[in-house]
Amino acid sequence: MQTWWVELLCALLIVLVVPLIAGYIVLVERKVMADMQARLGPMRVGPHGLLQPVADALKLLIKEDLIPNNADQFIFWFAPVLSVTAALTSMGAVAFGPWFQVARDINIGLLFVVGVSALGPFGIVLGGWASNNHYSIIGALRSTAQLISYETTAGFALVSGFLLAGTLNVRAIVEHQRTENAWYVFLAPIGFFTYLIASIAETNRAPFDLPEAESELVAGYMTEYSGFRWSLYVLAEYANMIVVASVGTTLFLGGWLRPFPNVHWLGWLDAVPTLLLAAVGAYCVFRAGKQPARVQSLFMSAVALACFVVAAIFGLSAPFGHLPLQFMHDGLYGAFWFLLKVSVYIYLFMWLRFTLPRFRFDQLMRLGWHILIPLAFINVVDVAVALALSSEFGLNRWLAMAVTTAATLGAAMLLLRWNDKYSAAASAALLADSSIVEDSHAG
Amino acid sequence: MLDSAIFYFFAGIAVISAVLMVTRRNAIHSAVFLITTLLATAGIFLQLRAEFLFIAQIFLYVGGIMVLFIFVIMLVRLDVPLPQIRSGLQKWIALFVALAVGVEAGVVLWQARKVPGQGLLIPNPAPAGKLPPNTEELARGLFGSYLLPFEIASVLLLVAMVGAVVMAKKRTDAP
Amino acid sequence: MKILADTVHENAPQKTDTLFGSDELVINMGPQHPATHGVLRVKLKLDGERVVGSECVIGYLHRGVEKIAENRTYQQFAPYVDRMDYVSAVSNGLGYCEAVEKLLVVEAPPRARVIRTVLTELQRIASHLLWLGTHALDIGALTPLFYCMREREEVLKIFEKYCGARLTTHAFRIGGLQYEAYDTLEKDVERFCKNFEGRIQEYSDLLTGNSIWIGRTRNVGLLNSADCIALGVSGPVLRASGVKWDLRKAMPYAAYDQYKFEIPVGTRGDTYDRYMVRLEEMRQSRLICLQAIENIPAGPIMARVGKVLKPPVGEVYHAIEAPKGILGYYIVSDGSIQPYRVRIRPPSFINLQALDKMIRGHLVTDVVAIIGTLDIVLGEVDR
Amino acid sequence: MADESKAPQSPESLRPDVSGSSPAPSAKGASPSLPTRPGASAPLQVPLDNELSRRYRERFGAAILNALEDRKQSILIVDAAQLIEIARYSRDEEKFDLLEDYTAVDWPRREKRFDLVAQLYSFTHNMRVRLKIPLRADELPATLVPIWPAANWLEREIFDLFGITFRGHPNLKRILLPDEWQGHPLRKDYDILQQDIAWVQENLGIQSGQ
Repeated sequence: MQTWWVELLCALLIVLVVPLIAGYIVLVERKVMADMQARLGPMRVGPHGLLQPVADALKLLIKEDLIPNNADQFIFWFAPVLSVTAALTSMGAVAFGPWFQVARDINIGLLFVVGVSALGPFGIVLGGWASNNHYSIIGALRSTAQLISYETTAGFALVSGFLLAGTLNVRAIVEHQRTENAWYVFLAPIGFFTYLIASIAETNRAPFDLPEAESELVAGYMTEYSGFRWSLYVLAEYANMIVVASVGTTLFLGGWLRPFPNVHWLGWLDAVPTLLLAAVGAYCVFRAGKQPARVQSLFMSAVALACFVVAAIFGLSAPFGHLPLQFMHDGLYGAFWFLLKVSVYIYLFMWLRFTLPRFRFDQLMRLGWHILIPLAFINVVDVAVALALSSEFGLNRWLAMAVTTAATLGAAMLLLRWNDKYSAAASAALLADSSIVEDSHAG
Repeated sequence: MLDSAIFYFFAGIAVISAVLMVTRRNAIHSAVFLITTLLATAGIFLQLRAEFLFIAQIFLYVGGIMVLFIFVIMLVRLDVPLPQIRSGLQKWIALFVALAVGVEAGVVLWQARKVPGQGLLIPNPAPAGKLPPNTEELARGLFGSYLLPFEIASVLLLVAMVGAVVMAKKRTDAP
Repeated sequence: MKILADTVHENAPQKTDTLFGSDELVINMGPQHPATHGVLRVKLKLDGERVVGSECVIGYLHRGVEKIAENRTYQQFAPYVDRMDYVSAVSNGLGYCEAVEKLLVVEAPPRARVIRTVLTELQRIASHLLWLGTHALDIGALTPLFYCMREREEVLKIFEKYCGARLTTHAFRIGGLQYEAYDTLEKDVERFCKNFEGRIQEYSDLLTGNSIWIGRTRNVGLLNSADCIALGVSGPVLRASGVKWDLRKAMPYAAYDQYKFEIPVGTRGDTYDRYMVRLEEMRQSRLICLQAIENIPAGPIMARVGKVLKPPVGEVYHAIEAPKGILGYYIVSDGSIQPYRVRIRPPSFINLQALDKMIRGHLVTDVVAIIGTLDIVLGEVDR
Repeated sequence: MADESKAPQSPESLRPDVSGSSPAPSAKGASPSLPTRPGASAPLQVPLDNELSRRYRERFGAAILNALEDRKQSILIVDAAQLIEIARYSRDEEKFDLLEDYTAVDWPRREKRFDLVAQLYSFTHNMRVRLKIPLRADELPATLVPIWPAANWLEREIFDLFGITFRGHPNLKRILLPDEWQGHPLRKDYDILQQDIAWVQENLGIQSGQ
């Protein structure tokens, strides 16, 4: 009898937990941004602002829900819903740990994730169109153009990963990386690099956040949205970020594999989860004493307790490696490593956002079409050639990879130089230099 | 039991949104309903374990063609219902065609009734059995035995794309 | 792309000649727009994303300062001057006080002149810091804003200790200074200048070599030196186009002739050069401050001007190098205690006139960067 | 609110020998002669006679109505008719390539009511000169935009605040005040009080509290 209720339970878990996680990612982002900008970030709600997401969610729920007057009511409601469903359903095929996957062993695996998240641009376009205001329409058109051009890059970067894995099934990919005992990021570095950039552009994150660039288009397609509708869009963006990060982790960073899974003398790495959580718990206890208000110290000690409990679970499941708990052992440890890698990936998103200025739209398009897509093509060829070399001629796989990666880098250099020449000519033509002295009237 | 429930759920959505699509006055609304129909059919594919078809449907139809539809509707602003050119004849032609199609459908259904085992009104849902993982089969077929037609088709698409670019370029450069 | 026009039904079915017919679209930027640094409204004529023409609508902050001047005594008018370019109130005050001193044919004592120079250079640093923070924010870099504000806070603290106010300081008086330098002024300025060198390095690490920053600013808002002079543009915008001209060197005032400092000059006159020029100007101002506080001459801080100022009949034009450009005062005296006419040459107003020339052919996102690089303050544009 | 503004004083600026055009300076409370101040040695306004003024006089003759030096700043008082030629000459031959400022001063008592004041600066000589152009109230000066494009907005401001219309200006309309504004504020006879009462009446429909 199919245990369909397990999948249903997992799906329900995702729909409930992801908004919470998205809220806390927002908090972490604000804290990291504050830290990079020599300030503190949210400190008021809960100790060190830990309850800030709850406050944000509450505010968004009770905020007035404005609908612009001659907006298209139906589409105005439908667009954010479409965005969120696309983001959450594409999480279905993501495997957070060896046994936690909603669509268990779906044979197209990662393609399901990428395919369903292709619905994202619809939510944005329709949202921009329905709010019937200049800025949001321009923002919507821009973001769709951006998403479409970077989906191709991301697609081809993934193809190079799939070539290495030979299958689309998530579990098989990770298993293959274990038997290979090499993460694909080392085998196809350019693939990972292009995927990284494309994933940033695909989730509209800075430095590609043109559509809702505050300075010119006010808030892009989200201008007319307020209250809960607006939070749906933000939830979709952060869910997309998690999806994109998990696809990258599964395919290139070895999913739920412990770093160096087969190296025995690095066995102590297994203990890292317990130690890390215990350390966090200890730190919370230490801070609890220092909290000004009683309720804050209570909350802080509650957080510490939670950390210790989870650390205990990890600790307990390790020694009894045999059957009944083995299943839980793999699941928990796998989930831990997977989530660690995803959070490092997301930290990189945040890091870029606070240090880099924003691309201009034509630069973004030029980067996408003139550099990244050709690079992704060449990379697919490069991986294919390497595979052919290593399987047909028995060349050592690593050597083959190294040679072809070098070739791709050479091609990338050529591309960059050609693009600079092209863009310099384009911008020169852009500014027909009419000196002021002749045409006397100005402005 | 669950399978037919899911099947009827998706089929219902597909039919309803198809009808809605045709009857909407606003082009964007009908585009959205077209998307829902396509998604519903994709759901049916998935229910039949034809995963690759499910993803192809979503990627190509919804992700590709429908985005094009929406762009064209938004840029050329077909969404504003243009006052149709009224002509008396149009109503009659429509009526006649509707009748013809109705009759033809009736005849087909009547024939089908006689075939044994085909309960007309409640056709049993498609077999939900395990299809072999069809991505590999599809790939082998596509790149194995039918490689040549596949390549020709891709060249055709390339030509079409280049043509579109040239036309667009020519138009924007025109003074 | 032709966007939803309200009056579609009358002229429907209108002839759309091409599928992507590019009709001109007029977009309104401002007056309350995050990137217009105040209440500036720019009507942009767009062809698709490209700017075809523009028209600035200003006057939202017009308070009629010049009319008020005709009903105030010379001393009463001094605080109004701070409210014009409220970002660099100290240099406005310096310009006005020196203009009236010229009218009175009176010279401020050396000690007053040196302290005035130190405070004006600190104000220049503070004004450039605010410019850099908001300019980088417009182009998308979130972090420099907070670094700049941290340094600007230090400068405002020094102003607060000296004259009690941070923004509209009214720090100087006609004839010299009202307040004696507080005892730790030299130490504060020295401490600020000491760690400011490292801080400027922090900004340039973040931006100068950043390829996206260069991509967004190189060849954006080009204005060559001929256009600059023709349009009367002055200050860092003029120097970035290659004209080596700074009023502090050409016609020294206050105590600038006593100190050695360089005038940074750009080559192409694009946004990147203006960024480099202003960054270098901050370094030079820091050097001036260091040289000045080495020995602030002793002596009186106020020239012998009576309580009631009745300048002899006549007129005078005195201009100083404010952070935004040449800030000039043309004062006509009719011998009474109230000026007959006070005309203020506003650098932001005249620099803003070059905006239309600079943004033609650019994209909307560049318009924001170009308004930022002009470093205009609407209080001064509208007066 | 400022104390009731005195009747706008309009003592006529002492102009020793403006040729024929200005009526006798009206008597003014303070003694017309310069108040002697300790240390004020030389009188401040002296006729200017250096090679700059000579070149201008020899080139334009009567059009140069007067040449003065006030507080060591050279002033040329010029006839409005020849404004364009003098301006072009200043920019091309005399190298005054920067129009630093262009404004006006209102002398209601004088027959030539307005004084257009242009501050010119020369980069090459690092020198300033001030052109003053007396205008009658109804006289329309030619625009300086073809010579110095900087004059575009400056002339619009003069038109906005003084009401002087410039012939040939490409886009002469109000720049600081709203387009439908009545009157020109910087004129001496522009009564702020009356304007305030009218505006409050019209827009807020209440009695202005002045």
